[in-house]
Amino acid sequence: MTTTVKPKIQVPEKKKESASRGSVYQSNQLNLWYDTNHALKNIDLDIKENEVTAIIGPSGCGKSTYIKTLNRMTETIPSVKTSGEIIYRGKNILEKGYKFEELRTKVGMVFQKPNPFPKSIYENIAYGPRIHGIKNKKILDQIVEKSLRGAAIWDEVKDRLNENAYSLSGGQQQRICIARCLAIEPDVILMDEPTSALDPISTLKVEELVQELKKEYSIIIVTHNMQQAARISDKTAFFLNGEVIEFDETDKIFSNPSDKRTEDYISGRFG
Amino acid sequence: MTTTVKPKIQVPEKKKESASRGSVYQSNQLNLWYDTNHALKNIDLDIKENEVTAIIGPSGCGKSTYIKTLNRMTETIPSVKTSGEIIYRGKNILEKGYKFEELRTKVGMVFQKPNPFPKSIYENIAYGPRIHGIKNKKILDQIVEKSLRGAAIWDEVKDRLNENAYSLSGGQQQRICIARCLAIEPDVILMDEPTSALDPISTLKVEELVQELKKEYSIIIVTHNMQQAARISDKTAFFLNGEVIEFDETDKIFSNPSDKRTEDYISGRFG
Amino acid sequence: ACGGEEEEASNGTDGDATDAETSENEDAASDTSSEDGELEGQVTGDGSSTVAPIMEAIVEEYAAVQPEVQVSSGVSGTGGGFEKFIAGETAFSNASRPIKEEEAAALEEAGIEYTEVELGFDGLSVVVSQENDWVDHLTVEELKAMWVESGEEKTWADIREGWPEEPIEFYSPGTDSGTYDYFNEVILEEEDIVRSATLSEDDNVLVQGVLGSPNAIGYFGYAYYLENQDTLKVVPIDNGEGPVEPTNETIESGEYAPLSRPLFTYVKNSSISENAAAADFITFAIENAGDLAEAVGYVRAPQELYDEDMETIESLK
Amino acid sequence: MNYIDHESVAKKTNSRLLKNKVLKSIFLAATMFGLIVLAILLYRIVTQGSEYLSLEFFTSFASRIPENSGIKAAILGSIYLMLVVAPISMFLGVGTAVYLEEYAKKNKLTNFIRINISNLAGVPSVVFGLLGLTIFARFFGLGISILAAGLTMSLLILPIIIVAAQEAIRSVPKELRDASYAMGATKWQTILRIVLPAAIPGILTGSILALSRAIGETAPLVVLGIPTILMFTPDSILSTFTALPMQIFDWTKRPQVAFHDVAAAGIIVLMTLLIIMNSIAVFIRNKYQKRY
Amino acid sequence: MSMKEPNSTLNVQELIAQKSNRGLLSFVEKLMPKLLLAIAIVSVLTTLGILATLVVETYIFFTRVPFWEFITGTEWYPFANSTPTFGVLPLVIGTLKITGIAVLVAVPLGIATAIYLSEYASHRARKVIKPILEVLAGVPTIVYGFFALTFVTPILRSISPEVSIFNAISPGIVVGIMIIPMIASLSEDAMNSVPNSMRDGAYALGSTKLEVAIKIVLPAAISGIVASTVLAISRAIGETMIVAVAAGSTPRFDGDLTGSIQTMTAYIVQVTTGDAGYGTTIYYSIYAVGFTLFIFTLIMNMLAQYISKRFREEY
Ligand SMILES: Nc1ncnc2c1ncn2[C@@H]1O[C@H](COP(=O)(O)OP(=O)(O)OP(=O)(O)O)[C@@H](O)[C@H]1O
Ligand SMILES: Nc1ncnc2c1ncn2[C@@H]1O[C@H](COP(=O)(O)OP(=O)(O)OP(=O)(O)O)[C@@H](O)[C@H]1O
Ligand SMILES: [Mg+2]
Ligand SMILES: [Mg+2]
Ligand SMILES: O=P([O-])([O-])[O-]
Repeated sequence: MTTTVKPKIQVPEKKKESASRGSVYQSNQLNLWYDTNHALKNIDLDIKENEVTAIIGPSGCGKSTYIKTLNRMTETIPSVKTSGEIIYRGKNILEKGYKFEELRTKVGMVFQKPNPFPKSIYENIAYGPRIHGIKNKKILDQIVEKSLRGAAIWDEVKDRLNENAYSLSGGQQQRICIARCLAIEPDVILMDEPTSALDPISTLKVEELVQELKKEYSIIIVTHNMQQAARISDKTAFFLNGEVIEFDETDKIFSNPSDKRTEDYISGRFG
Repeated sequence: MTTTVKPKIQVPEKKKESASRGSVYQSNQLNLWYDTNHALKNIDLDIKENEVTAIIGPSGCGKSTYIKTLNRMTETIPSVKTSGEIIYRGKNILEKGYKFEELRTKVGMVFQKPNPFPKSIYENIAYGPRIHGIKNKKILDQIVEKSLRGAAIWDEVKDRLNENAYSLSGGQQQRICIARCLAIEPDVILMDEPTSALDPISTLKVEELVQELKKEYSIIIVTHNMQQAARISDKTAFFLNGEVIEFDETDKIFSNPSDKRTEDYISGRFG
Repeated sequence: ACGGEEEEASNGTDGDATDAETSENEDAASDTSSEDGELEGQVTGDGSSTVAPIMEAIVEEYAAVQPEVQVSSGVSGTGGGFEKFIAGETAFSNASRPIKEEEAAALEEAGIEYTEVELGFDGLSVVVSQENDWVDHLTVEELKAMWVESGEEKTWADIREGWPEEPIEFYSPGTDSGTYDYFNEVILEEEDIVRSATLSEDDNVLVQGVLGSPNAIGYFGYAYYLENQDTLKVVPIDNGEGPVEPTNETIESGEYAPLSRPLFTYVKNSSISENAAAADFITFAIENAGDLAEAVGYVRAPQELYDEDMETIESLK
Repeated sequence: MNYIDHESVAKKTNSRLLKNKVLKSIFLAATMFGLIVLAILLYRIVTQGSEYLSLEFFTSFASRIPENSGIKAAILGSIYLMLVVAPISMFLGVGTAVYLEEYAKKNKLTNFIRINISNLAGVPSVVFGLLGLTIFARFFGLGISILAAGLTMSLLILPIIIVAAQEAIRSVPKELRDASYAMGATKWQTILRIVLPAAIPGILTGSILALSRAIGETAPLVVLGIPTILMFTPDSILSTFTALPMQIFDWTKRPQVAFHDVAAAGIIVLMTLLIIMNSIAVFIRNKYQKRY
Repeated sequence: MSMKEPNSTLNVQELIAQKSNRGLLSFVEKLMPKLLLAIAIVSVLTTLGILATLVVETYIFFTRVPFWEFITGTEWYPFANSTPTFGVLPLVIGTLKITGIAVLVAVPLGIATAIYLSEYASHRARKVIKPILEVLAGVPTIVYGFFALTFVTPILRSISPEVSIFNAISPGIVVGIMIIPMIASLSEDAMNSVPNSMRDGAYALGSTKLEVAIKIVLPAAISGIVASTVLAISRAIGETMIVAVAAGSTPRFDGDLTGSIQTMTAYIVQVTTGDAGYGTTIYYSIYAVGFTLFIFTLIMNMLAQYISKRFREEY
C-alpha cells in the first residue's frame, strides 16, 4: 500500500561564473494577494544577468504569479494587491506611476500555451515594433527575419510569412511567440512553462533555443518538469505555498538540497 | 536525466474463493470502434459474482469504454460500432433487440464525477423506482431509507431529505449516487473512477462502502489509482491500447505480473 | 322588439337633450336601463377616421347604458371600412362621403342590404400654420391650382401674385379616406393630387405637418381643426360669393361650400333584424348623434334627417 | 545591430498612454450615451404621463375625453393576448428545441430547420402582421380576435424561445443524462424528468424576455387592424380586443395634445410591465445560474 | 445494513418487473420524436406561410403592374386617380435612408460600447450596464416612435429650420439608438470570446489597453462584430413603428433627409390602417412591398450567418 520512489535527476555540467554577474531583478520582501489569498509571501530573490533561472514547485505554489509580477502582468487582474519591492535595473517596478508598458518592452514573456495572434506570421513578429512606432517596412522586414532566426524558426517559415500563425504546429507556434518577444529586443525573457503544451521533439527544440538565447538575454523559466530545470537552468528556485524554500545553483538543488522539503519534492514525494 | 522508480504496492490478504463463483459477465472477442478508432480489441473477460473486479490501465486505454459497454451506455454515442458478445446472466446483451433499459435496471452505474440530479436528496433516490412505475409513497419511503443506509449516508442526510443534493459535499454526493443505484436493487454495480474527484477522506469512505457492498453485489470498478485497485479488488484486469494484457487475482497482478507491460505500468514506468 | 319600445321613449328625450354631454349621458342611461334591462351581444364596426370621434363618443356613451353589449369600431378610413363591410365582417361602416357606386354594387353582389344613417355634418377645413401671414382666403380655383399635380414644383407665388416664392408643402388625408374622396370630387375633380403631398390616415400627422412649416397647407375634418384652432389658421374659401370660414352655422346651412359634407354610418339591415344589440345600438346612435357630433366638434344634421333614419331602422326590426 | 531604441520607445510611451486615456473616455461616453438616452426617454415619459396615472386610469375604458381615458380594455387585452401567446409559443418553442437538441440527426432536414429558424428570427414584425391578417384572420376566419393576434405573436417570438430553450437544454450536463440512462430510464423519461426540469430556469428566462417583446409589439396589431374604439373586455379568445401598444399608438395619433400625455401614461404602464418582466428574467437567471 | 434480508418485504426488482409497462413506454418512446419533429416543422410552416402569403398576392399584383416597372420605377404613386405608378425604388430609398442614418449612429456607438464593456469596464460596471442596455433593447418601438416625434424632431428643428416635422434624420437616429444594444451586446460577446491568452501576449509586449483592443481583439472578433452589424441592419430595415410615427409618408426618390419620406414598412402600415381596399391594386401592393422587404431582410440574415460561419477566426 505504500509506494517508494527514489529519483535520480542528472544535472549536466555547467560553467559557473554567476558570482561575477550583475543583477537584473531583485525582489525584496515581495508579497502578493489575490483578494485574501496570500499567493506570494516575503519573496527575496536576486536574479542575475545572462543566466537561466528556473522556478520549480508544486501546482499552485505561486510560480506563475511570481513570474507575472516581474513584468507586472498581474496588473490585468483587478483583485491583486502587492507589497515589498521588485528592483529591475535599479528601479522599483512596483512603485506607483512606474510605466509598466515601458517595462514590458524590455521584458519579454512566453506563455504556457502558445498564443500567437490570429494574424500572419509576419504580422505577429512585427506587432511589437509596430506599436512602438516602427513603421518603416524595410526595418520591419529586417526585424522579422532577425527575430525568426533568433528563435530558430526562420528556415521553417521563411516561405510562408503571410500565412496565419495558427496554420503552424504547436511547437512552431511557441517559437513564433518567442520570436515575437525577440522582436522588441528585450533584456529579460520570462517563460511560464513554455514547453508543457508541446510534444517531446518540439520541447527539445525550445530547450535548445533557450540555451542559445541565454548568451544574449537573461531568462527566467517556470517549469513543472524537474528534468527540464536540471537540463537548462543555471540557478533554480524552489517555491512552496507562496514561499521560496530554496534558491541556489541548479546542480546543488538537485544533488544536495539543503531543505528537506526540496528533497521531498524533487524526489517526487509530493506535487 | 533519467528517473528510476521502483514501486511497491501492497495487496491486503483476501479470501480466495473465486473459482467457486458463477459468472455475471463474459465478454467474448468484444471489439468496439468509435468511427474508425478501434477502442476495444478482442476483449475476453469472465467476471465473477460477488467479487470486486478492478480495471486499470493508462489514460485512453479503453477502461471507461469497456465498462460502459457492459450496460450499453455506449448506446448514447451514435458513432459506436461493436462486434463480439457480452454474455450477461446467460444472454448476449449486444444482440439486436435486447432491451437495454431493462438491463440497466439490473446493472447500476456510478460515474467519475458525482452527478446527482438537481433535485432533492429524496427525489434523487426515488428517481429509479419512479421511472419504473413505483408510485406508492410508503414503498418509496422505504426504498429511500434502505438505499441511503446501504450507501452509508443515511445518518448524514436523514434530516435533510428535501434539500437539493447539490448542497452536499462531493463525497456525500458520490454516496448519494451510489444510493441512487442501490434503490433499484441492481445485480451488478459498475463504477468508473468513482473516487477520482474526491478528497482522501471521502475516498476512504467510498472504498469502505465498496467492500461492504461486495457482499451483496458484483462490482466492477475502473480506477487509475493502483493502490486503490490493490486495496479493494479481488481481481484486476490490466488494459493497454484497447487490449486486455493481463487479468488475474489482484495480488498476483501486483506482486508477480506475468506480462512485462503490466509490470512496467504498475511500477509507474508509463501512464 | 325591445328596440321599438326604446325608440319611442328616447324620441321623447331627444327634443330636450341638452348640449352638456354629462346630463345627456344621464338621460340616456336612465332611459334604456329602466325600460329594457340589460342587453347582450356584439356589434362590430369600422370605417372613417373623420367619423371616428363621433362614433367613439356614441360607443362610449352607449357602454354606460348597455355595458353588456360589446361594441367595437376600428378606424380604417371610409374605403377600408367599406371593404370590411362588403366582406361581411362588420355590422356598420362609418363614412365621411356617400357610398360609391362600385361599393354599392359589391354589396349587392355580396347580398348585403344596408341603410344609410346620418350622423352629422363636417366642414372640410383647409388650414395653414399661424406663421403663414399671407394667405387670407383661397378661391376654389386657387385651391385646385394648388392641389392638382402639374408636373412642376409649386410655390406660393404661383398661386397668387405677391405671395412668397417658397415651395408649398402639402398634407392630405390618405386616398382611402372619405375626406380625400370628397376633396377629390369637389376640388380636384378626378385629377391627380400633387405628388409631393404627404398622405396620411393619421390626422395628427397632418396637424403636426401643417404646424411645422409656414409654407405648409393641409385639409381635414372640421373637428380636427377645432382641436387645434389655437395653433392653426383656417383658410376661408371663396366659392364665387365671397370668402366663407367654416363654422357651425355656415356648415349646417351649406353656406360653406363646396367643402361642407354629410357624415354617415352605413348599417347592415340583417344585423338590425337579427341582432337586438345592434338594433339597440344603432337606435341609440341616431338618437344621440346630433348632440355628440356637436360635442366632439362637428355639426348636427337637421332633425328631419335623424327622424327619417329612425323610421327606416324601425321598419327593419 | 539594434533596431529597437529603448529610449525612444520610452519617450513614445507617454503619448500612447495619453491616447489610451482619451479613447477610454470616448468609449465610456459612447456607453453612457445609451444609458443617458434611456434616462431621458424615461424621464420625459414619466413627467409627461404621470398626471394621468391614477387608479381610474386602470379601471376606465378609453374615452374621447382625455381626463376620462383609461386602459382597462387595453391592459386586459394585452394580458389575455399574453395568456394565449405564452403557452402556444412555449409549447412550440420548447418542443422544437427538444427535437433539435435531443432527437435531430445531423441531416439536411435538421440543418434546414436550423437555418430557417435563424432566418425567421430576422423577419420584420410587420411581415408577421401580413401573415396573421392573411392566414389567421382571413383564411382561417378567426377575424380580428385574440386568437388570431395571439397566434401571430406566438410565431413572431417563436425563434427567440427556440434559441433560448436550445441553449438551456444544451447547458444541462451530459452527466445528468448519463446518470438517468444508467438507471434504465428511456430517452423520453430522461428528457421529461431530468433535462427539462434542469433547463426550466433558462427556458423561463428566455420565454419571459420573448414575451416582453411580444407585449410591446405594435406593428402586427396595426396590420391586423385591431380596433381602438371599444368599451368592453374580451370574454373569450375569439372576442375582438385592443392591446396596450395599439391603444398608445391610437393616442399618439390624436390631434389633441392632451392625448399625447395620456399616451405617455400608457407608456409608463407598458414600460413598467416590461421592466418587471425583465427583472424577473434577470432574477431567475442569476438565481439558477450555476447549479451543477 | 444488509440489503437482502430474508424477511424484507421489499423486493424492488420484483416490483419493477410487475409495474413496468414496457409496451406503453416504448410506444411513447417511438411517438415522441415524431411528435416533436411535427412541432419543429411549425417553424418551417411559418416561413412557408409567410412565403405563400406574400407570393400569392404578389403574383396577383404583378398581373396588374409589370414586374419591371415595380423594381426599376422611380415613382411610387399608387393613389393617383389617372395613372397610379408602382415603382418601388422611392420606398427602398426611404428605407435605405433610415437604415443608413441608423448605422451611422449605431455602429460607432455600439462598437465603442462593446469595447468599453469588454476591455475597460470592471466586472461590476459590466454587471450593471448590460441589463440596462437590455432594457434599452426591449423598449417597444412605438415608444421610440413617440420619442422620435416629440423629442428628437423638435431638437433637430431647433437646430436647423430646414428639418420638417417628418423627416428621415430623427427616426433614423432613433432606429440607430434602438439597435445600439444589439450591436453592443453581440459584439461584446464576440470580443469576450477572444481568449485572454491573446491579450496577455499583447500586453507582455508593452501594449496599452487601446492597442490590445484595436489591434488584437477587434481584428480577432471582427467576424462576430460584422455579423452583429448586419443583423442590426436587418432590424433597421424591418423597423416599422418608429418610421410610421416619425418619418412621414412621402415616397420620394431623392437624397433629401430633412423632408418627409416613406419606407417600405411605413407604406404597409399606411395602407393597412386605412387604404387596404380589398382586391384593389393598392391592397396587393402591400404584399409586393412586404415581399421586397422580406427579401431584403432575408439576404441580410443569410449574409450575417455566412459571415459568422465563414470568417470565424481560428485560434
Ligand atoms: N487570477 C487569479 N485570481 C485569484 N487567484 C489566483 C489567480 N491566479 C492564481 N491564483 C491563486 O494563486 C495561487 C498561486 O497560483 P499560481 O498560478 O501562481 O500557481 P503555479 O505555481 O503557477 O501553479 P501551476 O503549476 O498550476 O501553474 C493559487 O492558490 C491560485 O489559486
Ligand atoms: N465519445 C467518444 N467518441 C469518440 N472517441 C472516444 C469517445 N470516448 C472515448 N473515445 C476514445 O476511445 C479511446 C478509449 O477511451 P476511454 O475513455 O475508454 O479511455 P479510458 O481508459 O477510460 O481513459 P481515462 O483514464 O482517461 O478515462 C480513446 O482513444 C478515446 O479517445
Ligand atoms: Mg502556473
Ligand atoms: Mg475513463
Ligand atoms: O377617414 P376618412 O373619414 O377620411 O375616410
